[in-house]
Amino acid sequence: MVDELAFNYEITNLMYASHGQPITNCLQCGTCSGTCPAVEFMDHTPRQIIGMIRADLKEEVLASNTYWTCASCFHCTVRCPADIDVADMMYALKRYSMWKGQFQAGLIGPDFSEAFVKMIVNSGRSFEPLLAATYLPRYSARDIVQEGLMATGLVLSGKMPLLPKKIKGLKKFQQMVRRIIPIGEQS
Amino acid sequence: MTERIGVYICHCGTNIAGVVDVANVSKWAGEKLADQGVVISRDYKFMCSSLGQELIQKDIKEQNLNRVVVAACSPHLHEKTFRNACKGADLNPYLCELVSIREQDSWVHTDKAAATFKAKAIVSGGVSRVVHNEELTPLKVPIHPATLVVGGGIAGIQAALEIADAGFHVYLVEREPSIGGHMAQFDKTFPTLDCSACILTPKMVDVGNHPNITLLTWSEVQKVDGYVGNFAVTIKKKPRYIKIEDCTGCGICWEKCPKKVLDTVFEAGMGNRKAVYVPFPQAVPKYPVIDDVNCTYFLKGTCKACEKFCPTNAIDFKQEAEVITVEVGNIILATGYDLFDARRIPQYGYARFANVYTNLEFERLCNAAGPTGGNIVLRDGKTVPKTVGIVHCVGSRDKNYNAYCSAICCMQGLKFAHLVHERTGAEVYNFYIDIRTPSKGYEEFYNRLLEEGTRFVRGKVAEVSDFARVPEEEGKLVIQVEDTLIGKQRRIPVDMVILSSGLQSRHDSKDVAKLFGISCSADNWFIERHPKLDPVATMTEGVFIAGCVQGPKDIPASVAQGAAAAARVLGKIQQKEIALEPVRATINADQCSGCRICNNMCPFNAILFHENEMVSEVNPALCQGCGTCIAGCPAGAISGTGFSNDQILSQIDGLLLLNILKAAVPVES
Amino acid sequence: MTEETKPFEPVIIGFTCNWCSYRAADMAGTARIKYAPNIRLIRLMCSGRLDPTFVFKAFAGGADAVLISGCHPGDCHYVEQNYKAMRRFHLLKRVLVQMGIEPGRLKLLWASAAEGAIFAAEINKFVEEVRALGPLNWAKPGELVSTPIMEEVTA
Amino acid sequence: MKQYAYYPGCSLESLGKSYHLSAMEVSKALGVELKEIEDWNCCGATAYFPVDEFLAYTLTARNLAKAEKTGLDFVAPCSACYKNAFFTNKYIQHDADLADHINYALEVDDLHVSGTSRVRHLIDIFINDVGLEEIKTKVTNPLKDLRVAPYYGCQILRPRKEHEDVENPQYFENLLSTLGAEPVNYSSKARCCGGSLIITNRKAALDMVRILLQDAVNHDADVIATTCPMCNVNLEVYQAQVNREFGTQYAIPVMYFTQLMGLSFGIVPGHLGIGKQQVSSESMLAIAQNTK
Repeated sequence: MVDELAFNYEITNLMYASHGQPITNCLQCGTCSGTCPAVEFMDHTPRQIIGMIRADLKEEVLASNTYWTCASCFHCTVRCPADIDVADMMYALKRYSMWKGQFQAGLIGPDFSEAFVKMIVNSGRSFEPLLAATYLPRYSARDIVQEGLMATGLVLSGKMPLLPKKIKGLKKFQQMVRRIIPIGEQS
Repeated sequence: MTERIGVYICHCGTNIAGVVDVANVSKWAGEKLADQGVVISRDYKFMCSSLGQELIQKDIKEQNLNRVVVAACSPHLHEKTFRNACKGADLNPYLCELVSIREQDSWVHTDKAAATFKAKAIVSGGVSRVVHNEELTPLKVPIHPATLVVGGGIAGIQAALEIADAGFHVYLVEREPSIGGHMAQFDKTFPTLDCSACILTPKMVDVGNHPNITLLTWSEVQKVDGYVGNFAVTIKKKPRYIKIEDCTGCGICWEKCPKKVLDTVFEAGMGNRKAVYVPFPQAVPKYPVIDDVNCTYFLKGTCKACEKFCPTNAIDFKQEAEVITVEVGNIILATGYDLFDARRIPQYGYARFANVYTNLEFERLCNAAGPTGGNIVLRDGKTVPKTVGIVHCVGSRDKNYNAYCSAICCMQGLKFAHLVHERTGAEVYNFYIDIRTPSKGYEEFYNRLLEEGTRFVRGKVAEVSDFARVPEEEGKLVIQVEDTLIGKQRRIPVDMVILSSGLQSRHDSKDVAKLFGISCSADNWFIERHPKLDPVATMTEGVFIAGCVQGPKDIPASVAQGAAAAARVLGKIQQKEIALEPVRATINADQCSGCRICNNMCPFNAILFHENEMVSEVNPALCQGCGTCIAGCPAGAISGTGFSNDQILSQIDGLLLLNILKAAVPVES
Repeated sequence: MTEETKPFEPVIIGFTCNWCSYRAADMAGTARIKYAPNIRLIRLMCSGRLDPTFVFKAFAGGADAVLISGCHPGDCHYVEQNYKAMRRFHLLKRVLVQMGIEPGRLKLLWASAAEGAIFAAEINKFVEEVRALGPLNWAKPGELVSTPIMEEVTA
Repeated sequence: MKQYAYYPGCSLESLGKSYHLSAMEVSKALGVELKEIEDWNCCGATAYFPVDEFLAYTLTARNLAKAEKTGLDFVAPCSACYKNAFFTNKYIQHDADLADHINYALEVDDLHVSGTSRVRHLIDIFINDVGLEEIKTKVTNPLKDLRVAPYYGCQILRPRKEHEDVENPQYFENLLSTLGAEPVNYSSKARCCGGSLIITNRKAALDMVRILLQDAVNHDADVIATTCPMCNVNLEVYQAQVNREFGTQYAIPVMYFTQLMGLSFGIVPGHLGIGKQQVSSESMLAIAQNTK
């Protein structure tokens, strides 16, 4: 029997509801990477990541930006000839890396997700302007200016309200969330 | 007489002994089943070996056994072996029972104690059952020497010629107007590149002229009655609207016919034919067919140009379908394959972009007798491609379509690459997942292609598009793929794309299988009796399969199977008569109430009702032994040899014996 | 370990036809697909041969459950006899309830010769279902009169 | 009057306001009543899954549960919300264990989900429930000569496999033709716009936007039509940045399919939230209203 602790089994387990086939079925054909619209910006192609997982190259995989560069377009998933839910595997890796607090330095993804969830838990709804605050510091001065200009533009055009909405049943909503994950205490 | 039963437990090397404690089982059987008549119980390394069989025969003689139970592999593998062994020792073979402790025990369980426990139950079931086995003698029926071959492709042609040459009659049925099948459409054949027509045509002519072959083209099998040795096959001959006795095949009719029709069958949509036509010049038989769906006369009631010009008045618009019945002893199915429909993968652009071709279209395109006279040009009919991309595994090795490998595409892709290279000097890319060249001379051909400078990109093509992101891509088809050997996504602009569409079972294979009473795999290929040891026989006696109908394969393999099936049939014919399993139902007239419930239960109409005696009776020749009537008879008047109520009921007791013995705990072993 | 702590191991009698389901079992074997050892198979020529008394006999003899298995509808080697098996299955379920046997102890499974994996998987599922039901102990007649769910598994 | 349990989603309250406005206008015109699910919460878009899968499913399940109470089909105008709802619903149906976990959490909100409601996208109910014939009767101002690039995007199509052709769907084109417009046949119609990366990987996202704009412009599209606020914002609001990044001059308007429907129904652009875009819609309007 295979060692349960093997990295690829950890990942497979993390793909809870992915009703696709396990990545052990991958035939390394490259359909996912040939399809991927964001592949140029990835350290390794999705196919290589699967290969690396199967080779238990845990550190290398976690250090790669590939899974945080996945745009969740699911094109790989629908095309995979081995019926592997590749996009869902990328989510699994994101969860794993956040759980282990181990990911490439300078990535915005992890903080963004964290912040996003915090916001939802605090208000029940998401709200673009607030989000901006959490990631702007990561940007170059130029970006910030642009972002600022755009934001004002949006506000003036009435596309963006100035204040976030909160849902009414927030209390119960938060209790509900606490039944699933510890995070999200009132802040 | 008192039962004297011998029990034999096979180790099958470690296949069984590795999991089941065989010694323990045989010891247990010898002691605990003695009261049921077990006088001797042994275990042996390989019961099926000659030594193992002699062991049984020796015991039968010395211990004068009158029943034998062998616990080994599946009865489907060795039942005959052990029954013959008993026969050799003058014990009626049907007094021997083979129970499976391999396929159904040692191979599927890991817990040794539990497996051993189960083995005991299975043996005990066999013992209780064998007690009620009766002496039986197989029914002998004569074998009709004629054979039906369905499908006039290379596999069917080969089979038909082998049998006919051996001096026996063959009915060769083909759905299309001519025999030849897919092979007739090809230009060259890999790996030797000899011309397909050159090697096929002579065989087709032989079939056409052979005194022992009745060629029934433009015909389809409608009904199959009877059983091995005595099939009655109903065949529908579709109307040709040609009096073949008068037709000389001169060709004036199709010259004069004013109606052009797109030929989607033989020319794969690449060319036209007339409404009256022969699919290709070397067609066998030479007689044309009038396609009544497109013929102007059948549509509008006027024209008859062919009739006017026919020098022998061979045209007959009144001709009607003819239904004939032939008697045959054996059947060979060689109905071939369909091509995977590339439209199902829109991202490959077939039928969206003009210059995306299927492999069959390309075969016609580069065929000297094809629509372009063998010139490899784009759809515009003149431009010679400068770069060509060949996409492997289209619809194959893909769980979204067909999970299996189509076996021929790699070599076909290499062949195409060579032809394109040779005739146009174009740059050729092969996009593959794995290159599979597992036959004689194939790897050498691959090497040759590598030397010729064909480019190979390892990666399954993601998509083909006409979207030019950079100037070099303008006006080209862009193949987007990961070059997995360098781990980069590449966009390769080409002028022509050839899709190696996979092979799949005929669209109507399920119906055909049902018609001939055989079974299909999950992918609807016909299932052979044994994947390795009996590849051309089926589970149905007297029905054989050859060529792609059994699974994707290339020409050499199809020919081999055609010949193999023929050899099997000739073997049967030589036996002159065949022994049928005596598993049959019989009605006890005294008990029969004449309620006739069983009569319409029988799918083979084997049960007839005697009006005056008011009782039903089973015709043993027609009865197939399914036993439904036995289970259905309210009076319990019907009994079935080989599977009698006594046998089954006591087998149930036997299987449960251990529990009754309150030995639900795996016996200490 | 002692009787009490040991998990209940049901005994299941399975009837298969000679052409599809028995070969599915063979296929599971040749493919070395593992499944629970609780089932013991009896080969019939056709599922249509299944006489309801076989099922009663099995229960009376101490079986905790019975599996009836044949070719897929439309694939019967004897044309259509498996449909008769299906009708008998549905009737049997009703009768069993009257006799105080949970209908869940009788299962109908279609399996083609190619479906060894599914055959094995279905057996495992069935064993767990029966394990959950516990050993067969005949309820007093009328104790279970709820009409059974007429489910039939297609492998 | 057809009724639906309407789930606007967060974006339609802020960046996607014009989608909301036009959707309401068009629904009114077509006799479709979108009853907003009371006190709905964010579906989590793509940002939950990296944190916790259960949370993601449960948050969507809360909205589904509220919809189930009404017994109406669950309708989302945003493809991301639609995809989350569709699959959460599907998994709840097929995975009893997951359903139990979720319902345990929903308990505290006195809710229960069983996956009984049908999850639909807004465009789906217009095309399949109302029907193209019916829509045609409402067209008073055919969008003659307006070359529209229908942009499906990702999540309205994928990862559904059983769905009608996910690689080359046609229903959007058919809708546009019904409005009198000329659908543009371009290969990127289902290619990802990078919406979920615009914040986390700006460089990648902008490049993906550029490719889409290029393909649409290469095919002389006058406007890109979208079915999702994420795609819309990405293609529209970030065009300026794309131009800055790549030195391009794209200025192609991006409209929601509902806005185009509205125009063809002769509804005044203002009511459809047209005119507030970052990219001027003058040119497009000129053709659409045949004032050119």
